[in-house]
Amino acid sequence: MKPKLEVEIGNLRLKNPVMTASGTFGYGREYEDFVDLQGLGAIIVKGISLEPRPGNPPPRIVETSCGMLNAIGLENVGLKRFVEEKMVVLRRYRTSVIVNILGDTIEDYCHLCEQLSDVDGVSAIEVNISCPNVKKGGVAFGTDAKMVNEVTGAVREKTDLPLIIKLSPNVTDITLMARAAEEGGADAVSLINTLLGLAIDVKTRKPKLANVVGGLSGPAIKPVALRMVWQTANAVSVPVIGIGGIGSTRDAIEFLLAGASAIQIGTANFINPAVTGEIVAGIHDYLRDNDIKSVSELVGAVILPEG
Amino acid sequence: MKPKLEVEIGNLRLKNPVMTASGTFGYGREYEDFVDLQGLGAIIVKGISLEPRPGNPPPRIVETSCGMLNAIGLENVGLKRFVEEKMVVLRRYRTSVIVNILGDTIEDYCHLCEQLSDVDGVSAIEVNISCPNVKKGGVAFGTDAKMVNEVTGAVREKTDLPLIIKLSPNVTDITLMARAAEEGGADAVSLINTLLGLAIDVKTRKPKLANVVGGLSGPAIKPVALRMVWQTANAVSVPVIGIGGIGSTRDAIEFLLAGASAIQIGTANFINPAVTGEIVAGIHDYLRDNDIKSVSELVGAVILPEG
Amino acid sequence: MNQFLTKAQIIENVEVGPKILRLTFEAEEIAEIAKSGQFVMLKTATESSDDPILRRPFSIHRVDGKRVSILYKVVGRGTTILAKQQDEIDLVGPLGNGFFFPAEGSLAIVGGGLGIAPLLFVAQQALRQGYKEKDIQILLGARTSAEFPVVDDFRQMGLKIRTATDDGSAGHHGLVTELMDMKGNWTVLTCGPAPMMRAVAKKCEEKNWECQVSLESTMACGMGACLGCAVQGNVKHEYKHVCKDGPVFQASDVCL
Amino acid sequence: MNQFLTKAQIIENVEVGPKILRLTFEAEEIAEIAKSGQFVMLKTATESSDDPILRRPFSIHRVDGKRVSILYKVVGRGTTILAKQQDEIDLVGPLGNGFFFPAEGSLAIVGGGLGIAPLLFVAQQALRQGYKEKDIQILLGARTSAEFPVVDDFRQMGLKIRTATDDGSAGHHGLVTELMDMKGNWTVLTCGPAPMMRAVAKKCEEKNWECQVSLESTMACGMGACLGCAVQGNVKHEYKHVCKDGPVFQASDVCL
Ligand SMILES: Cc1cc2nc3c(=O)[nH]c(=O)nc-3n(C[C@H](O)[C@H](O)[C@H](O)COP(=O)(O)OP(=O)(O)OC[C@H]3O[C@@H](n4cnc5c(N)ncnc54)[C@H](O)[C@@H]3O)c2cc1C
Ligand SMILES: Cc1cc2nc3c(=O)[nH]c(=O)nc-3n(C[C@H](O)[C@H](O)[C@H](O)COP(=O)(O)OP(=O)(O)OC[C@H]3O[C@@H](n4cnc5c(N)ncnc54)[C@H](O)[C@@H]3O)c2cc1C
Ligand SMILES: Cc1cc2nc3c(=O)[nH]c(=O)nc-3n(C[C@H](O)[C@H](O)[C@H](O)COP(=O)(O)O)c2cc1C
Ligand SMILES: Cc1cc2nc3c(=O)[nH]c(=O)nc-3n(C[C@H](O)[C@H](O)[C@H](O)COP(=O)(O)O)c2cc1C
Ligand code: FES
Ligand code: FES
Repeated sequence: MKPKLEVEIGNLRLKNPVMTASGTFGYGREYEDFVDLQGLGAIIVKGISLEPRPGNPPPRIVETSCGMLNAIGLENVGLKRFVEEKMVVLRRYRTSVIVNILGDTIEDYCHLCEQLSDVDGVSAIEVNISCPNVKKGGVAFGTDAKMVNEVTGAVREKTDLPLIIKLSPNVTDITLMARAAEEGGADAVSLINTLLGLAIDVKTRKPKLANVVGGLSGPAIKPVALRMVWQTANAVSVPVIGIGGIGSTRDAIEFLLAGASAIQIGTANFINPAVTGEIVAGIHDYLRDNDIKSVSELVGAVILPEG
Repeated sequence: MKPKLEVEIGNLRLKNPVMTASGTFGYGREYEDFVDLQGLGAIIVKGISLEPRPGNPPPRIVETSCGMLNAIGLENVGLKRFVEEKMVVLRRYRTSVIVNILGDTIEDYCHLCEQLSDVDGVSAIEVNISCPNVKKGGVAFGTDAKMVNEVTGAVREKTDLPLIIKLSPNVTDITLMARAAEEGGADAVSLINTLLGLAIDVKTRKPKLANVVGGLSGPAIKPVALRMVWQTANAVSVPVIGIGGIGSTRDAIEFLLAGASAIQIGTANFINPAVTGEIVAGIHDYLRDNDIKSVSELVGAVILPEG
Repeated sequence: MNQFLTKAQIIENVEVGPKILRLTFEAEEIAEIAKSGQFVMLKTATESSDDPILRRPFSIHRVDGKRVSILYKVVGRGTTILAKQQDEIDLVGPLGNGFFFPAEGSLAIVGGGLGIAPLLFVAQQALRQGYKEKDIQILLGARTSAEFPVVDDFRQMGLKIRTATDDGSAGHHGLVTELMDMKGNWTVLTCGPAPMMRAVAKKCEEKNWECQVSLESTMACGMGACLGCAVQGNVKHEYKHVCKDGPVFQASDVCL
Repeated sequence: MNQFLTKAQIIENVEVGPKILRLTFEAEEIAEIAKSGQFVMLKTATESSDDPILRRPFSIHRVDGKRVSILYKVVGRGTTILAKQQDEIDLVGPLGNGFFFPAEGSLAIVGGGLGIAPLLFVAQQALRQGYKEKDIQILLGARTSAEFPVVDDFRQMGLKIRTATDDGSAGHHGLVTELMDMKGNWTVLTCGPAPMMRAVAKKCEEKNWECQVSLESTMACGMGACLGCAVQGNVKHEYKHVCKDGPVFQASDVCL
């Protein structure tokens, strides 16, 4: 009997729990030659803003031990071109498309949600709240529970699409942020975004990134991400989407066991452009070999020691 | 001309900026076959509590990508045996000995400071505030600025020894914790302690650590540690001691450039038991080759882009 | 399909100069469609190790039948490990746009240091596309004679070569740009250190020759997904992506 | 000095059984002072890679002149990389306490599966210390005959060997403990899977023979600094550290 891979994130049904992490899979097309895009649970596209953004000056990326720092600066084509060009291509793949959005103000987020709600082929919206709130002196929306609640509540009113709030890990207690999002009306939370990091070139004495600091991703952050996913899954009742250093079927299963209803694959796409498809197949085989009927049976199934 | 390696942490003079991170170098003796202990800036010993602690059940450690998780559970011989046995040996090495302390309550920390102040050969005290405060429902002292300030102020009254507060990285804004320690009377802050992480065995479905979660250390965390050290050095006027993933001379120089007045080497001791001595020599050679007169010229000398 | 992910059999991985190696592997699909100026991304981490994590980009140096070669210098972590590989190599390619050959006219191929790497394949392809030897001029610059690892390979193709070295140990004592004194109209294809390419582009502007430059930048994905490989375009705050818009650009389109 | 950090020349690293290899390297200082039951920690990450980060512990399998060997099974990341090493190996050792030989009496060396690894060195050392062949009894258990890689090495030493396999494909069809039927007073030195050692210890208790067990535990430092290698002692909440208090323990001192 074929195991069931379908998962539900709120009222969003996915073929399987494997999605692509925003900013690491372009707008899908880039990976056509390596992955059967139609076989993915969902494609989450590079973060979109109201207006196009040029991004940061180079260097934008630097390798670290088992990870990388990036300071792309949220370069993107902007809402208009995304809808007119990218979505046209994305619709062809007959795969759920989740649009990741970013803004400087709550109003930005609201406009984006409003306008994306009417776009054919958009299955859900993921809100990147790791961006600085320009009206609040640039503190990231995602590091203050009150702001998380406000943003979520505001965008919730603007769209009926499934709403995923993407949480920042650079906080003392991520469960407070998750609850704030849940209370604000989020259908799900996804975590983690990158950890803030720095690297310095000892020859030039300059930071290795033009932007000085950048976001750490890759296998290096997996243990931190898994811990936060586990804590969050135990703190909220909405589905949790696990992200952070996932590069193999085993990694994916770890996140499911920790309580993630689905997972996203980011940096691993750069190491192995076929990895997303391989993990979809790997999860299928794992379920079959351990005769587990549905992937949902794995979610949160970690066995904790007594007492 | 021989470059000057001496550094000052408050009124504590060290031969050089290289110290051993608590819990990774035992009580010094363990490494005598590999390192000229007398040549180190300081030996920071395994965290000491008032009473001996057995520590956590095994497994206590698990390897992760470019890092490791540990949940030793603060096993230690307790103050009495430390003073009567370990200090006797440590005094022989004619190296600064810094005692790392831990407690369940502010009172514990105070007693430890009081009693260590009279112990011959103790050069300074490093306070590990990443421990849970049992009277405050187990939240770590180090994750709340008010508690950080209280602990620091309380221990400050009990000792005239140089006081180093060791900060936890599991916070939204580590500079707030550093300021709270500074205002409390700390002579220096050291950071980072480990990042909280989790790993799950997909075969058994159990956490790989008996304690479920553990502390992440090693090269994997270096970018996060370096960023926090840089932020903190710009936020406080007391010396900052850099810790986190340092395994080479280049790593050490990065931390100095970011603003650390001295550094600690932890997990790298497990990979290369001779690493501390090699980095002392490496810093000397780097200064000589770039004819820099004193290591202090490197501290905070990172060159940031204009604007 | 125009990009492939494969584990290719290594034919040879040998030193051909100071810390300079040529790696040749069998990769038929890539050999069939590769254009000169395109590159491949190699995984350098050994199996069951996650570090170094990122693939490393290398220009296609030559294509002979099913065989593809790269020419690389050992400069750091990845290339150190790469220099030890002998059985198989995990790679993605061909990536990037490649050089554009004009319908007719003459080609000046100008290389500096290891910039020579993609240029041998440029010469191979030009000849295969019917360019006459006389219509191709090779100009190579280096710090010293030791740094001309594969010059003979050009000679064996029967091409005119002129070299320049900073120390005069081989060919003209001076800069390679000083050799760009040909008459007539040339399309210049160049690869090398930034200052050298800047000089070449300037010379072309004076002579009003088309100039194509092959750029480098740190890369993560190599296929236009991460936006990490940005370089400054010719207007402020406008960036090009080396892996997708390039690595070959019209000199006038980028800020060298 | 009684512990060394060295890069040792690899003499051989060959397969001697299913996924079982013997690695022999030259390490004079270690060879001179090593005691049977002690172990070494090998770095498996390749140069200029940070992963896998931790060293891996392996028992000393045999010592011949300046040469030291380990016998290991490929089970994961580190051993997969180790199996490819051919030139040199970065190691620390000798570490741990080692087996204690009684002043007189007879030695029963009882191994299960790859627990055989440290026991060959035990036999070597017993003979070198003047034990007579007749006073040494080797008892080896395995799942099947294929898993007796180095039994002949024991035979070549002129030692009495009795084997047992779960599937009866070699020697006694059953458990190795069923071979512990010797008369008289024996000191039992054992290494193998936990259940097997538990059974051996129980048998010894019945016969009231001394029983020394060699334990495993995940390790970081291997020298008593990290306190990571704890195992449960014989009283609750009392832990022993395998790398320093062990790896050899009196069976009665630990909770098997
Ligand atoms: C499109 C493209 C084509 C290339 N073709 C070739 C080629 O044909 N032959 C060749 O030898 N190299 C080529 N390079 C450069 C090559 O990718 C780097 O030398 C290599 O990635 C270094 O890897 P490493 O791990 O050894 O060095 P690292 O450990 O990553 O870095 C060590 C040192 O090398 C420098 N370095 C790192 N990346 C680059 C880079 N992209 N360019 C220049 N220096 C770098 C770093 O600044 C550092 O100082 C190309 C680069 C690009 C982008
Ligand atoms: C004191 C001591 C002596 C040892 N002597 C030998 C020896 O002589 N020969 C030998 O083959 N092995 C020996 N081991 C076990 C050996 O250290 C492990 O098999 C090795 O570390 C696995 O490394 P890996 O990276 O290949 O596996 P990993 O990738 O680290 O793990 C892969 C699998 O191996 C298992 N594993 C990991 N560590 C151990 C361990 N310490 N014991 C058992 N299973 C483990 C894991 O649970 C996992 O399932 C010894 C261990 C200790 C503590
Ligand atoms: C190059 C790069 C670009 C990214 N861009 C975005 C983005 O635009 N929006 C967003 O929410 N997250 C972005 N991320 C974060 C990833 O989606 C993901 O949360 C993070 O990388 C952790 O997952 P990983 O370890 O699997 O990469 C980006 C990450 C990388 C490496
Ligand atoms: C096994 C182990 C035990 C540790 N024990 C302590 C401790 O007792 N007290 C303390 O303040 N920090 C302890 N630490 C944290 C280290 O001192 C250091 O802050 C951390 O490991 C980061 O540095 P690193 O990446 O160089 O290891 C321990 C770390 C490890 C790996
Ligand atoms: S390297 Fe990723 S876009 Fe160019
Ligand atoms: S492995 Fe570190 S104390 Fe045993």
